[in-house]
Amino acid sequence: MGLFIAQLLTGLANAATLFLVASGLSLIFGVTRIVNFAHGSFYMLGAFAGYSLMQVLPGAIGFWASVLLSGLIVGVIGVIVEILVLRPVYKAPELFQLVATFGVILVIQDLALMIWGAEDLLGPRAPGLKGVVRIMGEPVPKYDLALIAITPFVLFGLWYLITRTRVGVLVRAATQDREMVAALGVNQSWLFTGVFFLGAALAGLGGAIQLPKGGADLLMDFNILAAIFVVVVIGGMGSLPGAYIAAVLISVLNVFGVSYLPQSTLVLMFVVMAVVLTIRPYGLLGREEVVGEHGQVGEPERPIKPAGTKARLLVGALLIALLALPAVGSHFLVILATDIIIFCLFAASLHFLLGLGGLVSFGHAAYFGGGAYVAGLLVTHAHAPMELAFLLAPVGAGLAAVIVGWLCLRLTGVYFAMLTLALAQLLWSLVFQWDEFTGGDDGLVDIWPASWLSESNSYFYFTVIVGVGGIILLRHIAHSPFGYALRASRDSQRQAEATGINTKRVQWMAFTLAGALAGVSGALFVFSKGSVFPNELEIAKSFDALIVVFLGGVKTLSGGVVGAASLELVKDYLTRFEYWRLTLGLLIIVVVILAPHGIVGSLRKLYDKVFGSNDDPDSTGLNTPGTTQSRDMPGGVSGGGVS
Amino acid sequence: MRQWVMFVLELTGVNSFYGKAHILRDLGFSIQAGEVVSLLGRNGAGKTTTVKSIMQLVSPASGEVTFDGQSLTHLPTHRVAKLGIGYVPEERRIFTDLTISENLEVGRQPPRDGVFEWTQDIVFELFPNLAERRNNRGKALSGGEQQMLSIARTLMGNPRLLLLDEPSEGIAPVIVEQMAQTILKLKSEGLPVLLSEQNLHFAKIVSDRAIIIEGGLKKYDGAFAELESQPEIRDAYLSV
Amino acid sequence: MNGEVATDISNAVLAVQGLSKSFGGIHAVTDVHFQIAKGELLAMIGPNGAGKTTCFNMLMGQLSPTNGSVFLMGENITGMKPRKVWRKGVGRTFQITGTYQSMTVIENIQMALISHHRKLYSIRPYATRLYREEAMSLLELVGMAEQAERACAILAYGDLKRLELAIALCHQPQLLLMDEPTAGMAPRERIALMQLTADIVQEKNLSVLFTEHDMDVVFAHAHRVMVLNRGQLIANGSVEQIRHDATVREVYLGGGSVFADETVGDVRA
Amino acid sequence: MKMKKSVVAIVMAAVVAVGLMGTSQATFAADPIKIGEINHYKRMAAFAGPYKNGIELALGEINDAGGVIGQPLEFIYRDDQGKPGEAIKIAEELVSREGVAMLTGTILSNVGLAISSFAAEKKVVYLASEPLADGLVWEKGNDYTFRLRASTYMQAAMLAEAAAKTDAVKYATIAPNYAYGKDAVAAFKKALTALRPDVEFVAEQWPAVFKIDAGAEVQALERAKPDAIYNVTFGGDVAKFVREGTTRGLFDGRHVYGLLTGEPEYLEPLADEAPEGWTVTGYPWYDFEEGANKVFVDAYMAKYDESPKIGSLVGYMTAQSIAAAITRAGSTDMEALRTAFIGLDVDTPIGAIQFREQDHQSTMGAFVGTTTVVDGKGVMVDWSYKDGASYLPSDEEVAKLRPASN
Repeated sequence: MGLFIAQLLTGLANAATLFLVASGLSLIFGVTRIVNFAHGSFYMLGAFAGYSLMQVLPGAIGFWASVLLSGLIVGVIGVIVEILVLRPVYKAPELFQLVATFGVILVIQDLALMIWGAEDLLGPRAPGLKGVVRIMGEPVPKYDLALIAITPFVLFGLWYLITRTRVGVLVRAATQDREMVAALGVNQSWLFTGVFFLGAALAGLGGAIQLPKGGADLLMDFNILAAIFVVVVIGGMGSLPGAYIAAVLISVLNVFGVSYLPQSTLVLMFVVMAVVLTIRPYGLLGREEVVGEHGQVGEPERPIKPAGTKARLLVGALLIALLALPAVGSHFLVILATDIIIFCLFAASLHFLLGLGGLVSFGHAAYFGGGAYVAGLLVTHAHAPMELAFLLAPVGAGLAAVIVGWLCLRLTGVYFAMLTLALAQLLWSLVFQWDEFTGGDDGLVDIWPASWLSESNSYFYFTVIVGVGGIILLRHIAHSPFGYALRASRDSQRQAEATGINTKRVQWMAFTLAGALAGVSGALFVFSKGSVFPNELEIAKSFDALIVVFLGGVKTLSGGVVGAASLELVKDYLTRFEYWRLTLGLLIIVVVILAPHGIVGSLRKLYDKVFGSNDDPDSTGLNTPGTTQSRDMPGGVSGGGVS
Repeated sequence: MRQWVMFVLELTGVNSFYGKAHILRDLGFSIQAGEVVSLLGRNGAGKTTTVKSIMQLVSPASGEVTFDGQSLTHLPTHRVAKLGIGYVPEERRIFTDLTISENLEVGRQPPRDGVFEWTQDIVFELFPNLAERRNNRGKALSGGEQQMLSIARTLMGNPRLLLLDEPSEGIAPVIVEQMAQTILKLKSEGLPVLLSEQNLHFAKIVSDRAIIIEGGLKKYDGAFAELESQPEIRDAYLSV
Repeated sequence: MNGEVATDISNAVLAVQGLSKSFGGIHAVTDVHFQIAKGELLAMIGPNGAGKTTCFNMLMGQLSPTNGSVFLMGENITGMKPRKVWRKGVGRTFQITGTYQSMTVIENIQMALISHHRKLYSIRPYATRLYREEAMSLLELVGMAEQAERACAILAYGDLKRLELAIALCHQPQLLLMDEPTAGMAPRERIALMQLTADIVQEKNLSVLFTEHDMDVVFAHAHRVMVLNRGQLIANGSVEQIRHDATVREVYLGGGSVFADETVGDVRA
Repeated sequence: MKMKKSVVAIVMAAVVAVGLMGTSQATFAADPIKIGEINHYKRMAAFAGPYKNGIELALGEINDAGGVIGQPLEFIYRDDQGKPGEAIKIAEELVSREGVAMLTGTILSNVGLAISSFAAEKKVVYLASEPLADGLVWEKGNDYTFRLRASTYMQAAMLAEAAAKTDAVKYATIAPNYAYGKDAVAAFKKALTALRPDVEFVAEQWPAVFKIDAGAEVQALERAKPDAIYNVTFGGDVAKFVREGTTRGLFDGRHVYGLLTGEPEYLEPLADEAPEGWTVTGYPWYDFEEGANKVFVDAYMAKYDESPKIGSLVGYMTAQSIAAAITRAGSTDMEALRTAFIGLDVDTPIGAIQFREQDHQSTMGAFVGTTTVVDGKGVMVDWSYKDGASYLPSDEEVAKLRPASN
């Protein structure tokens, strides 16, 4: 019994940090609709700032002052990020901002390395709270009790702010319809900035307050990211009490998991999430989201046309250039081109889902890595020949996509995105920890191609045929009745259903197809590298694909491919430099600001500007109600809200 | 009792675009104190764009909008609202997750010199059926009630001028009649109103003057009564 | 309840019996009965929140009724999914247009035709070459042939409404459900759209059920009018009967000052 | 608004440009022998930095002495972001574009395994400097891969030897839940039960790497009431574990064995909270009073004005080993180089080591000692150097573990 209570208390204490950071994320998402990938970075900065302050400020007062100051400092950093990076892109298509926040992650990683160095910093202990209290004979650290006591006050304070004050009313109103709030005389941009300050400050506070239980290191940002996404989704997006309950639930279950299922670490959290979302798709306290066309808000995509003669010639010329590469280019250029084509196919498969289907998957790496692992496992355990493994890889990845798609497509918008992320993480943690079968972190090695492909040049040709073939296949499908049905389901699910289209089935099939093709790219990958490791299933890999699709241009068919090729080339160049993450991060932010329609989209706009376009300039279509989706969802996409 | 100091809204040579589409072409008119003016025209004629151009929700490419002598052009929308221009959008756009009281709170602005100061109680007097549901969420309201709430919310900002964009759209005739009474009441107390409308019957009841636009160009600006004597204009642009 | 004779359901294009829907404890629609005959233009009017949209959604399958049944040509379609109802021969237009913004005008029609011809899962390019002639003739029907290749996103509002009408006609429906077809339109456009609808109804011998707030439109075009208030059918009769019904005037029409005070017969001529 | 946007963009572009300029590469002497060094310079900067310093120290000495076979030796350092796939790509580039003589590097075992597989496929010599996975030279060993550092098995066996001398019977283990942790626990169990068949393992805790829930882990270990604890956690995890364990009294009256815990990389961040009385493997650079070890430490501190880590020593020995192999081969011919590594003897700060013929594992050993806190810093005392050769399985066993080399 004593142990039970002690474990419960440990769980509650662990929930404190998780809640602080997650509530900030939830708040920012609720109001600005921005999925702030950089939230983990704010948390990390809070820890580093707190550490430095605690070196200077002595005693108990100094300690707590440092915690508060860290929150303040990180809040101010959040404000700077909001003003410099996000404000210029608020008008960009929905979710484009998340690319900018990814740039922020890279910048902060390198800045933190420059300022605080590479070594892990062990957090100072809280003065006056170093010891333990015996509760029913079990030792409970005093600091744990302090954390348990503080959190409800923070929760209450936030709840009061949001539900009982004028600022809170304005924030909630802005969550729903920013423009209307402005039209009623409220300076909503400062309201946003304020919310960003508060959200970032909470993350910073979370970072500082965990110092006595941990420390500050450069891996903190990504380490907490999945956990806080899970908390926010389980609690219900935008719900603060929900975030608290979810943080407690996850933390307490985790503590018991550690004792009774010691190998369950990592997996448990995602299993809890899957269970909760199966029963309550919008989280414990979340409300059903108004169906919004994510990724497609703003200017609608232009009608697509079969490629013209010029475009065909251009693609043909590119293909010939590719095929001639081994003859004229260096060996390394061939290797680089192989990598780029593989990544392009991966990005194109996500683009198919995201651009044409409006289905934003945050966990697309699951199928890339999935395909690679299916092939790798077949070779390793069944000694399958390369050809068979290669054929079965997309089948395996497609099967995974069938299951994940079925679970996720019951949700829409950001809930859909978050659930794809969580399920991808579940797959990752399985692969990572089930090492008897998957090799765990040591991965699967010696997965080399069959002898007829073992030469880099022949493998390159193989990659060109399969990779470019896959991309062309996706393009053809985009022009097929099925591709049209997919776009119709995205443009107006209501109309599509009312004209006999089973939109869920269409989306499910698209999800499966995209998964299978990602699996093909994964298979190409594994045989080109000869090995596969769990990091090919990681969040960062999924983010890579997301970023290139957005950077390339969601609303253009070639966006994914162009984005992927550009980023791979830039990365190949930049990674030779010491602070390449800083540079790449800034580069991403610059592109996001200057080309809010993605590279292809913005180039096309520029082209139109210079050479004119076919659109009827006298059209008055946009002047009227109902022509845009805005009446469906005033002020962009609504959902959850802050409560 | 309620009193409004005299303000004048003036548009001169306004050109507005939506993307590449040229919506308003050299549009100019003014609204005097105490006047209710109807802005009439076909769908797509530019009525909503006119209202949005005043609010700076659409930024005019050229021309000027002034209010009480101050230029509104390129001001942020919230500053326009702060100057005392109350905007009721055509989609009503109430905050459905907030209660009626909270909706009104969002609209509340500090008192303004020489302008009647609205409070929730006074607003509820004007719209009694909102009063009884003040703690209900906006999503529970019917379309007519939402329209009322949208107007009430704007009044909470103590406006010096009211912009109503198609308030009768999609509302039962009996409610439209009630709304006409409300507008007439506000008018009798001196609040100037610019009303963008498709419903001629309704516009005729509440307004003195009509401005007709077509393809973003002003085609008529004069008393409603005189419109009757100019059937060619009425039939060409309004056609009832 | 009204003058309608409760005939055999199989004779009516649409027969609705005892339709009810409650959300939580709130009765949105209570015990509604009506029928639509072939070639009939039936208007459903009533204050906001009277249950018109709920009714519509139950007919089309977006909502399943708490009680009651819906028969289409004698077949019970209660609770069928929208896409099944559509395949049975019901077309629908929306109050807020639901066109495919990323496609051209003609592709919007082709999409519906692809669905009608059950080619949805074909992955052979190019969709845009399928059923072009059929689509073109529909566009001609609604007078939009010249705009066939324009992007749907830049259409004027009235044209969008016409496009939606053409989409709804793709599968040669028996019945058309139109939810506030003229909402947001100027008076002249309203008349034109309803005139177009009336002509098509006559030519194809269709039946139409529509909701509408513009009494000018209702009184000019409806063959018969139903009035819904607080979820209940309070009147069902000819235009003249409805116009002078005291209850309807009280709950809905009011003093009649905001619509034309007599039926404008000549508009339809 | 438009203007503001572009101003922000221009400022950022300028910063980008400056960032690129500031990092442009220096020029090198003509005709050096190039070695491709792949590591996780960003992801594991705290480990990779001292390691690189160690290499540079050795290179300075080698080149000052005239290089190898008459040519200067040069390392090309590349960051793989900790991703095996990226490491393979870089390996390809180093071999094909830079024309490196051989490959070396990596800390993480998985990246090491990936490069090792690549090395066998493309017939390039790879010296795995730091990765510890046993599989690297055994189950997944190949002709082209050699490993310098004492493997997980060797170090675990050293601790097991110490543990076997106590009367503790009930053991609990805590290790990160991935391949390295599992290897380390399995090796310890195997070695210890071989010496003491009577011990039993009463609890196994598997925290996720770098995501330890220390309070819960301590409670779970306490629940099992073990006589002794074997710890494999490292980095930030071990710091959190030590702090929670000390606070909650987990270590009171128990033997604790910590794999790598005595390495400066892990001990230094703990400062005065370093655990006391743990038996650990590590690197007591502060205690050397004479000999090659002392010379190395002094040279290192003179050059970098900071104390060496175990990584510094490994880096130094890596460069030494490669120089020795090239000298022995007399050329940079790949096959000659590979043959030169087999049975290669290298003289290093910690004594002579040999790259064994049977499994390509070097006989580099480890320092085993007891932790304590001196002047607010964690240090090892009562340490001794254990020669790696004594902690490897018998040749027959190795032959069984290592599949027939291709």
